[in-house]
Parts: sequence; structure tokens; C-alpha cells
Amino acid sequence: MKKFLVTLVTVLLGGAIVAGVGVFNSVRQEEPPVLVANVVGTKKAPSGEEMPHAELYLDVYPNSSSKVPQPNTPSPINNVLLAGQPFYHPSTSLQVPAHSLVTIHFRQFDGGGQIYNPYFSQVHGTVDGTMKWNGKEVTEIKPDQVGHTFTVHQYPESDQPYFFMSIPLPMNKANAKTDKAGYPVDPQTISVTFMTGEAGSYVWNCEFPCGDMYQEFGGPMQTRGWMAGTFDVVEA
Amino acid sequence: MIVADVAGTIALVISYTYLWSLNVNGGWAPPGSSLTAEQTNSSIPSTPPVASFAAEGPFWAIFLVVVLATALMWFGYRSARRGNQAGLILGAGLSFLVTVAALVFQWIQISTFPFGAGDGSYASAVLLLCASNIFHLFLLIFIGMGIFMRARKGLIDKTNWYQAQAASYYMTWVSVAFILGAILTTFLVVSPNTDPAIFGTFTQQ
Amino acid sequence: MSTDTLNPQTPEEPEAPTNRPPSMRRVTLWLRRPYARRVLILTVVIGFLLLPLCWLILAGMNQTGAPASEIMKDIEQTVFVFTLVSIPITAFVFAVLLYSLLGWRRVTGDEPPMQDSPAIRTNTIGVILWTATSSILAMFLVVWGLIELAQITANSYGSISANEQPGQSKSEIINVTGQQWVWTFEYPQHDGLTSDVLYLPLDRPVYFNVTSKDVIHSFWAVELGVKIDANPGAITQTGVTANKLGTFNVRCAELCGMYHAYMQTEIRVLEQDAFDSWVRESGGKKTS
Amino acid sequence: MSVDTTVETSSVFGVHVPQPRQHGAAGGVMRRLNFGTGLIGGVALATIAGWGTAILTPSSASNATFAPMEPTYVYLAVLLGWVIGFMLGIGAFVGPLRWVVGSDITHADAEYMGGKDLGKKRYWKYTTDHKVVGIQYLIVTMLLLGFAGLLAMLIRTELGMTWTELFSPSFYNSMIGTHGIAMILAMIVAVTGPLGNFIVPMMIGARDMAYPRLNALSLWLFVAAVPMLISSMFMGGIQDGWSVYQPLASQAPVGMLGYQLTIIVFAISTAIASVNLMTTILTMRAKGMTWSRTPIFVYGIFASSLMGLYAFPFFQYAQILGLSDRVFGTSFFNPLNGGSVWLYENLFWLLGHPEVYVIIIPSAAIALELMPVFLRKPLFSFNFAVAGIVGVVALSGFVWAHHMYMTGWAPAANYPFMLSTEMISIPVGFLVLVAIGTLWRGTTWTRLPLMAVYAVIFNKMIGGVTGIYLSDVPADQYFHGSMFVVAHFHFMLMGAGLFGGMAGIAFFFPKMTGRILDERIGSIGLWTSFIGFQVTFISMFVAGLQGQPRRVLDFDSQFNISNWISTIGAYVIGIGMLIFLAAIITSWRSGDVASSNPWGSKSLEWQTATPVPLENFPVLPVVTERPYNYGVPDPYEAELDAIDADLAEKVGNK
Repeated sequence: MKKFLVTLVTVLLGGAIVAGVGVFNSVRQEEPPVLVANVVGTKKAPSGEEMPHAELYLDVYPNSSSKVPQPNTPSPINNVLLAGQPFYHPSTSLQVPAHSLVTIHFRQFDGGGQIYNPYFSQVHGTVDGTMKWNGKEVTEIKPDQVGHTFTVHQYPESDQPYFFMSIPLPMNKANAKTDKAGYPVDPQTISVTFMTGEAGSYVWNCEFPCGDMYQEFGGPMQTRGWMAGTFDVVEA
Repeated sequence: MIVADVAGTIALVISYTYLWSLNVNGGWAPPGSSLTAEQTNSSIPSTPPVASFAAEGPFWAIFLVVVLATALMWFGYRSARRGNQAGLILGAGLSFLVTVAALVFQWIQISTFPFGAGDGSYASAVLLLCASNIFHLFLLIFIGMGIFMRARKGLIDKTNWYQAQAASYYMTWVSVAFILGAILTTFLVVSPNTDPAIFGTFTQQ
Repeated sequence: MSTDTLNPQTPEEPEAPTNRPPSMRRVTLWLRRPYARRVLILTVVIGFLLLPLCWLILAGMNQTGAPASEIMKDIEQTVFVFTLVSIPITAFVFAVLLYSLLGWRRVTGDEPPMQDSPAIRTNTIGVILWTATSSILAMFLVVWGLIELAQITANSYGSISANEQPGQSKSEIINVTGQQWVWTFEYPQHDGLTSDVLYLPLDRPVYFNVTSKDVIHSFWAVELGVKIDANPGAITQTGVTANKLGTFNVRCAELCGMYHAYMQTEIRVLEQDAFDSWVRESGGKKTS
Repeated sequence: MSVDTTVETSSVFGVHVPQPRQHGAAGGVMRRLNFGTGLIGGVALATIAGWGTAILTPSSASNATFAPMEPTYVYLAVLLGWVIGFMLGIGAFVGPLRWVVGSDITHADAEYMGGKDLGKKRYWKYTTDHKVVGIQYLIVTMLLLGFAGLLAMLIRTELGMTWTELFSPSFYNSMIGTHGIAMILAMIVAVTGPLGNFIVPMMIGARDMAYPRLNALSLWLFVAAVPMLISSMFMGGIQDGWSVYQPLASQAPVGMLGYQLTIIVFAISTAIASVNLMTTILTMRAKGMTWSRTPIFVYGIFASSLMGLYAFPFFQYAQILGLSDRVFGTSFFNPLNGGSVWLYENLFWLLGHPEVYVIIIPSAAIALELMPVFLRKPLFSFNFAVAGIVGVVALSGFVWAHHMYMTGWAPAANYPFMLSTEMISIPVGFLVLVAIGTLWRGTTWTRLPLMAVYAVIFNKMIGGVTGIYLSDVPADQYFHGSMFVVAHFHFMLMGAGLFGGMAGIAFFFPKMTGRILDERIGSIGLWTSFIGFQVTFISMFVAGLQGQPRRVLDFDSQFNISNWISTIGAYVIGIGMLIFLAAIITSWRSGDVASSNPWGSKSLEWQTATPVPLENFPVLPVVTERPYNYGVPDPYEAELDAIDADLAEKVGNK
């Protein structure tokens, strides 16, 4: 009898350890809080139809400094390991409404250079295939002047619509005027508008090599809260 | 007491397989170096390294030094078998000193290479060969010192010689390892592959 | 059943080498034994129970619309044949396992049992039979595999460089670039048209030149049965002829970093006309 | 290395060595060192090294381009400091240093290190007794298995919860990597560590291993390596799978250093253990134990050691090159500067496939070793079993590239490698034949170890058949990198390997602990995990057939059902394993006391007393007959002779 008691205790203890570690790591996962794009009105789609319109504001900073935003992530280890790396702000977990027009306004404070694949210096997946860069409409930028990209791509679900969008964020010149924190006074501003369809979950990441280690694609490039995140389209 | 033959056996086998695997490396590194030279037209930003090949002379010089050390160890071991304790001590001691000298040479060679660690795969491979040489030499110094000290204390003598024997065999192997390195760096320098793939791009259709 | 081994009347298995003349007679004697017959029957039963696996496996593989190419058809055929061939041997082993638990004598309890098992040290007929069977099966599988491999290679021209690929004017060349964590496809015959979705013309050979911009990826066109690694610093080649209209999947089959699971895209196999009009709309000129 | 130079230990080269003069005093610092001082030494040196490196490295503020490297250097220094400090603290360097200066360890000290009169304390020290080392290995392996099993449960939880991301992708990736390598390491030592060390010397009738101190060294190196692996989980983790393909690995966070150093240290440990086992088996078999009288388990361990010995350095050097790429900026695997990713794959799989057999062969040998005991009949066709093992060893070195069919490396090489890989099914088939031949007509004594053996054969059959699919290039073109592969190698490594280990533990438990493993609880645990195992991995086969790639966090909803079933099965395995663990714990603490030979086995290790005395045998045994001399003379032999005589007479009459 005692043996079976011990067995039961072992199983329960083992289960408890698994559950405990699981819950702990699940809570501790490096997910920044979700940034929701709320519908703020309507806008005319290219088809002429009025659609709900939502807006998002995102900034890209070259590195964190005490005066300005910090990357929005709960992981202390990453904050140490990735100190001084570029990141998106205020969050990398994005949520946008379905069946809407969504406009994202970027401010880009970072420098840049040559991108590996010129495909990502073109604008893909937006309304008209254009983006507004410092006020003028463009469909692509020079591959050697890319700062970062915002590339949303497929999630492995076949029962949600295919979605692909990629926007290059041009770089700031190295000699641009900077403020005390080391950020350009006039960052590159980019805004893009795109149409969402059915609800679905997607991910996005930056395709410009701006991290560390091999091919500058490690570190922040592979960490949520820095240069990669989630992109959820939800029914309003 | 058994450390010698144990370390000998293990290191023998390990280094055997290990240099064998390095052989793969050594044969492969030169193609890599020619690849780097043609890489400038890649769309990916890279700084083409300015590696030039290392002179092969020092490899052979160090190899000869190691051979000398090995020969001395064999001499010591033979003396021990004949009961000549003074010969054993002389051989082991000189062998130990020569090994230290080899280590110094090796260090000089590394510090005078015309390239650094980041200059392409040829440089990497040569540096790793040298690193393995250094590792071997450190082991030899350890073993040589042990044999020498133990010979002085009379722990190795006419009846109890197998540690010296194992050390001699091991040193013979190390010499082989050195000559392998020297051969690689002498004869397998220029890559036969003159049209390597270019990183991240497609050849023109 | 459990008294088989104790029953002295039962004719028994031969122990001696086969170089004695009546070995065939031994085999027939052996086959007359009840346990031998039962094991064989059990084998056949288990074999028949396992037989549906051949089709179940294909059902699993075809779930998303495969086979969409001749290569995939070859692969499925191979899997089918391999299953068929392995069933008898698996069934035999399982039958012996089962029968040894249920059929031959069985004791429980804490004390080591009496030593009443026959001391069979070897059985030359059995050994030779087994070795021959397994070798023949293995050889058959090897030969089958080699033939299929040759056929698949012929279908994909995997080992021929892009410049030497036959029928270059008629075939479509696609440069596949893997990059963390997006696939991009370039159509060099159409003004370097690029796309994030793989469009393929129906019934026309397509050649893939595959490479990577950073780490190793593996280009897997699931329903087409095409898989080849995308290596940085090297170009690998393969090819396929899609023979089924529809939407299929490209997945990355080699762990490539954080979003490896999301490195997927679609294959859209279109009729030639639709393909041409897609090319025109996307800005490439039609050349084929 | 031991100094009590009895004739056995020092006649390695066939030379009689007299008792040497004693140099140096007995006692000293060595006697005060134990696991605690090891820990203190390791932590202290790690702290000092890390702190020193942090100060010496240019800080991120002054040199921005250098900043990303700083954690690398600090972490490297910490890990190296840990290993060296730990080995210092536990006293591993005392022996070699005293050897160099020529003042050898005295006889009294050697006996002290052998664990004489130490009681329970000897399990916490640098003890040279092979039995103590075996038990230590057992504990460490079980801890590592538990850790990796915990990760497995978390992975399956994530894959079962298809509607949400329970963990972030980075953490998930580092879990699969760590689970993989921790399991591989644990499985490599699972049989050769505990059983190889504890049982083999007794089985061959020796007093101890050939080099007792190397035995301790290999154990404690392994112990030193494990924390590094676990620590990497907290430093960004190994996000690249257990195979850490370059160049992805050189992109990973600093946790990768933990992996690389673990492998480097572990490879040294394995090499030492292998040499030790091989020398022991070659030179220290009891009088009369010719090769044909050597038990099959000894062959298995020998084969596994041999493969480990030649395979591991490749892995080690792959990691050394990777480490040098990362730390010194060399470019062995960096294609940008002329490195080759195929080089890594080749080096890695030169280890990778022999390593699978390093795991499988000992468990297969255990299965074959156990069956005669429980069936009370000799091993069927002993020569064939040996031939099978030899065949696997011989071929294992020539099959590595079957992991690389789809890499595009030398497509023409696919043909020969396909041939060699499918050839290996023939020697493996020999082993299966021996197993079923031994089962044939045997009286089964259905105890727990035998049941585990049945499980091994069953799993091995499924694993083997699916292995044939994967060895075939056309089929592999579909299956490579899919869940099918995962299911296949779990059937081999876990289904055959781990269940074989369980069989071995259950069988040798009375000898190792002096108590009987609880039959009822153990059986419940075994069968629960067996059923869970089938559920998990057969449905994983289905997922693979449907086309789910491996190592993915999220997947198409068409794979949901098979993953849900798989997850449920995984929980069942977890429960079963915990029950088995409970059986071990309760039996160890308060099980029935075992007699010296509870299974009625005839091999040497059961002939000595339990608990085993310090030097195993009061008098070294002499072997006079072949192993597995069970069973009664076949009653049909006489009958057949009669038939033969009868026939001969008839033939003669004609």
C-alpha cells in the first residue's frame, strides 16, 4: 500500500514539476504586450468602397538609451544580452481589425546599408503597391539604402488567407543631424496602407541584417520585442 | 603511474581520428581561399580578405624539431631497456627541452603569419593546425616532464620501462601528426576549384 | 498448447547441420508440428491485419492533394512497395513474439523456473533461411530504390547544372532563394520577375536553382515530392513537372531559426494561359 | 593508474610489474576533496574567470562594434572556469600531478580512493571503485533523463495546444535543441555508463576496471559537462536543434557556447571511458574466458565503445571549429569567407550515425543477454549475434551521408550510401533472428526484465522497418526533415534504447542495490509507458506522412488531430516513466532484499555475493564452459539421431 502511495506521490510530483516549469516559462515568455490598432473611422478603398480604417504608430530605434524608449519586453536576460541593439517600439505584438484598411506610420531613427535581397527593398502587398516616404509615394527604394524592413508573412495555416506584405524603411544618412540621445532629429517617416481580409494570425520580422553574429541576423533579429513579432488580424 | 600509457593510448587514438578529420579540413581549406578572392561581385556586403599563403618552411622546421625530440625519447627508452639509466635521463631530459623549443618555434610561427583568424578559411585551417600542434606540444611537455622526473627518481628503469615505451610511441605519432600538417600546408595550397559558387547569388543564365 | 514441448509424441525440429541428406524431410517434419503451423498461421493473420497499412500510408500522404507530379507518384509507389515487402517479416517476428508469450509454456512466480527449455544452440536451416530471405529482401529494396532514384533523377535533372539542362527554351527556370524566413522566387526568363508565391505552369518541366542568403533551409514542395536544401555558398539544382492544378505548399524542412515554422508559402499551379497572364500582369515579358 | 599494482592491473602490456617503491606520503589534501569542494571550486573559479573577463573585455560603451562579443567571452570564461575549477575541486588533477613529480599515490591512498571504509560518503567522492562509479553514473543519467523528459513534456504540451503559442518560438527552439542533445547524451551513457561500469568487470571476472582512476575521471567530466548544457538554457538556449547545423549555430545566442563546451568535454569523457572499457575487456577477462565464452553483453559494450571512440572526435572537432568560428572569427563554416556548411554536416554525421548504434547496440546486447536467463535456454546462434554486432560496427562508419541525401552535397554519392545503409539491415536482421530464435519454444519466465525485452524487440522492428524507408533516397525525399524521421528515431533510440536500458536496470537492480525491483509497480510503469509510446509515435508517423516538418512550433490545422493524440500519448509515457521511477525509488529504499542470484543466472556477475565486496571476487573465477548453458538437452536430439540412424540404415540397405 505504501508503495502505491509513493508511486502516486512521484507521479503527482513529476506532473507538478512539469506543470510548474511550463507555466513559469509560459508566463515568462518574451512577448511584449499587444498593440491594438483601433478603428478610427472609414476610408475609401481603391474599389471605391468605404471601409473601416485603423491606424498604428511604430518607431524603429537603433539602440536603447536612458532618455528614450526601451524595448518593450519582459525578459531581463534578453535585456542584458541584447543591450544596444535596434528594436521596434512600442511593441512588436500587433493586432489589426479584419476587413479594414489599416495604416501604419513608421518613424525610422536608424542607419542602414545594403540589403541581401533586393526583393525586400520593394514595396509589396499594400494598396496600390506604394508607400508614402517623407510625403512622396514610392514603390521601391535603393537596395543599398535600406534601414529596416517590415515583412509580414504566412502562418502555417491553410484555412486562413494567404497574406504577404513587405515594406522597406529607408535608412538615415550617417551624417544626419542628431539629438542628444544620438537619434536623428528628422527621422524617416513612412506610412503604408493595406487592406486586411479574413481573420488570421501571421508573423512579421525585419529582413535587413541589423542584428549580431553570423550575417548580422542573430540576436535582436530573432527575438520578439526587438526586430520580430506577431501580426494578428482579428474580427472587430 | 599508468597515466603515461593511458594518456598515450587515449591521446593516440583521439589524435589519430582527430587529425584524420582535420585532413578533411586541410584538403578543403584552399578551395575556400580561392573562393574568397572571387567574392567581390556578391550582392552581400563583405570585406574580401587579403590572405596570402603561409611559408611552408617553418612547418618543416618544427616538424624536424619534433622528430629530434622523438628520437631522443626513443634513445632514452632504448637506454632504459639496456639498463643505461643515465642514457634514459639524458634522453628524456633533452627530449623535454627540445619539445619546449618546438613550442617556442611554433609560437613564433603563429605570431608571424601573414593573416589573422578572420581572413578566410585557409587561414582558419592553418591556424587550427597550429593550434593542434600546440596542444600536442603541451601534452608532450607534460609527458616528457613526467618521464624525466620519474626517470630521475628511478621509477623508470630496466624492469619498468613501459611508460617510456608508451611515451615514445606517442611521440612518434605526434611526429606523424606534424608531418601531416606540413604536407597539407606545402602541397595543398592552391585550390583546384577555380569556379566556385558565389554566396547568395545565382550564376548568370 | 502449453504441452507442446513436453509431449514426446510430437515430432521435433532438427538440431543437426544440414549436410545430412534428408534435410528436406526435416523441413516437412517440422512443418507438421502444431506450434510451427500455428506460428505460421498467426503470421499470415497478422500479415493480413497489417496489409491495410499500405493504403493507409498513401491516404495520409495524399491528404493535401498529392501526388501532383510524376516524382511524387514514384515516391508513393516506393513507399507502397516497401510497406508490402516489410509486412511478412514484421508479421513473422510479431507472431513469434505473441506465440512465445501465449503459446509456449509460461511460468510466473519469484523462483527461477526449472530448466526445461530445449537447449537449442543453433539451427542451420533456420539461419540460412533467414539470412537468405533478409538478404534477398534487402537486395530487392536496394535495387528497387536505385531504379526509382535513377528515375526521379531523370525526372528532376537534379544533377545537371542549369546551363546544360535539356529543353531549356521550353522549360521554366526558377531561382529559389531561401532567406530567414521567407522564400522568394525569381523567374530569370521573364525579366527577373520575382514573387513570394511559387507559380508553376502545368505540365511543363521546371528547374529550380536553389540557394540561401544566410543559413541552411530546405526547399520542400510537399505535394510535388521535391526537396532540396538551400545552402549558403552553393547552388543546388532540382526540377519537377507539375501535373495537377491546384494550390500546394512549400515548407522549410530544415530548422532555420526562430520563424522556421512560419517559413512557408504557396505553390499555385496554373494552366499555361493563366500562367502567362500572371507573368504579364506582374511585369515580366512572356518568352516561352 | 591505480598503484596497488596487483599483477592483474599492471600486466597490461604483458609484462609483470613488481610492486613499486612508495613515494610520497599517504593522506594529504586528496582525502578531503569531494563533490562539495568540487562545486565550490567550480563556482569560485567560474566567478573569478567571468568577472576577470568582464573587466578585461573592452566594455560596450567604449567600443560599440565589440559589444556583442562581450557576453560571449564572459560566458566562455565562466564555463571554462567551471570545468577546471570543478575538476580541481574534486581532486582530478592530484593523480597526474603526482605522477609528473614522481611521487605516486600510496597503496593506502589508492585503497581510500577505492572507497574502502568510506560508507555512503564514497558516492560523493572521486572514487575509483567501478561499482561506485556505476551507481554514480546511474544517478546522473537518471537526472539528465528526467531533465530531458521534462522538456519533452513541455514540447508536446506546446504542440498539443495548437490554438495558442504557449512558449515563444525562441524558447521552443531552444527546448527542442536541449531536449535532443540531453537525451542523446543521456542515452549514450545510459547503458555503457551504469551497466558497463558496474556489470562488465564482474561479468568478465575482473576485480576492477583496467584504469580505475580514468573511470572516475570520465564520470566526473560528464558530471561537469551537464550543468553547462543546462546553463545554456538560461543564456538564450540552443535554438538550432540537437544537430546545431552551422551556420545557424554561429548566429545563435551565447547559449551555444554551453552546447559546444559540453560536447567537447563530453567527448573527452567518452573517449576515456571507451578506452577504459575496451582495455578492460581485452586484457582482464577471467581465466578461461575465451572469446566464444564471453557473454554477448560484453561484445555489445565493446562494440559501442569502439564506435564511440572513433566517432566522437569528429563531433568534438566539429564543435571546436564552431567554437573557434564564434570566438576567434575564423571561417570554417562561414560561407561568406570561404567556409563550407557541408563540412559541418559531414563532420557531424560522421559522428551522428555511429552514435545511433552506440546507443542501440548495448540495448540490443542487453536484450540478448537477458533472454537466455528468462527463457532458460542458450542464446540462439551465438556466432550470429556476434556477426551481427561486428557487421553493424563495420558498416556504421560508411553510412553517415544518408542524413545528407537532401542537402545537395554530391548527389551521386546517394547511390553508394543508399546501398550501404540498406545493407546494414542485414546484420541488424541477424540480431533479430537471434532474438526470435532464442524465444523459439522457450519456457517464458514472464518477469519484468523479460517484458521490457519484448518491448524492445517490438519497437525495434517498427523502428527498423521505418528506417528502411528513410534509407531509401526516393522515399527520403518526402520524409526527410519531417515528423516521420522524428518518430523513427524515437522508436530506435527510445523504443529500443531506453526500454533496453530499463530492461537492464530491472535485471541488474538486485546486483547493484541488493534489492529486488518491485515487480508490480515496475510492470505497471513499463506497460503504461509502452502503450503511451506506441500512441505518441505512431501518430507522429501519421503527422510525418501528412507532411508536417519537424522542429516546428506551429503547423497547419490538418495536423492537429495527430498531434493531439501524440500529446496525450506523451503524457501517458510521462506517467509511466514516473511510475517506473517510483518503483526504482521505493525498491531501492525498502524493496525486498535480494539473494545473490535471484534470477538463477549462470554468468559470473551473479556468482559473487550481494552486496558486492570491494574487489568483486574473493578468488578470481575461472571459466570452463560457454555462456548460457541453460536448458535440458534437447529431447529430440536423441529422437533425431534415431531417425538419422534409421534413414542411414535404409540408405545403406539400398
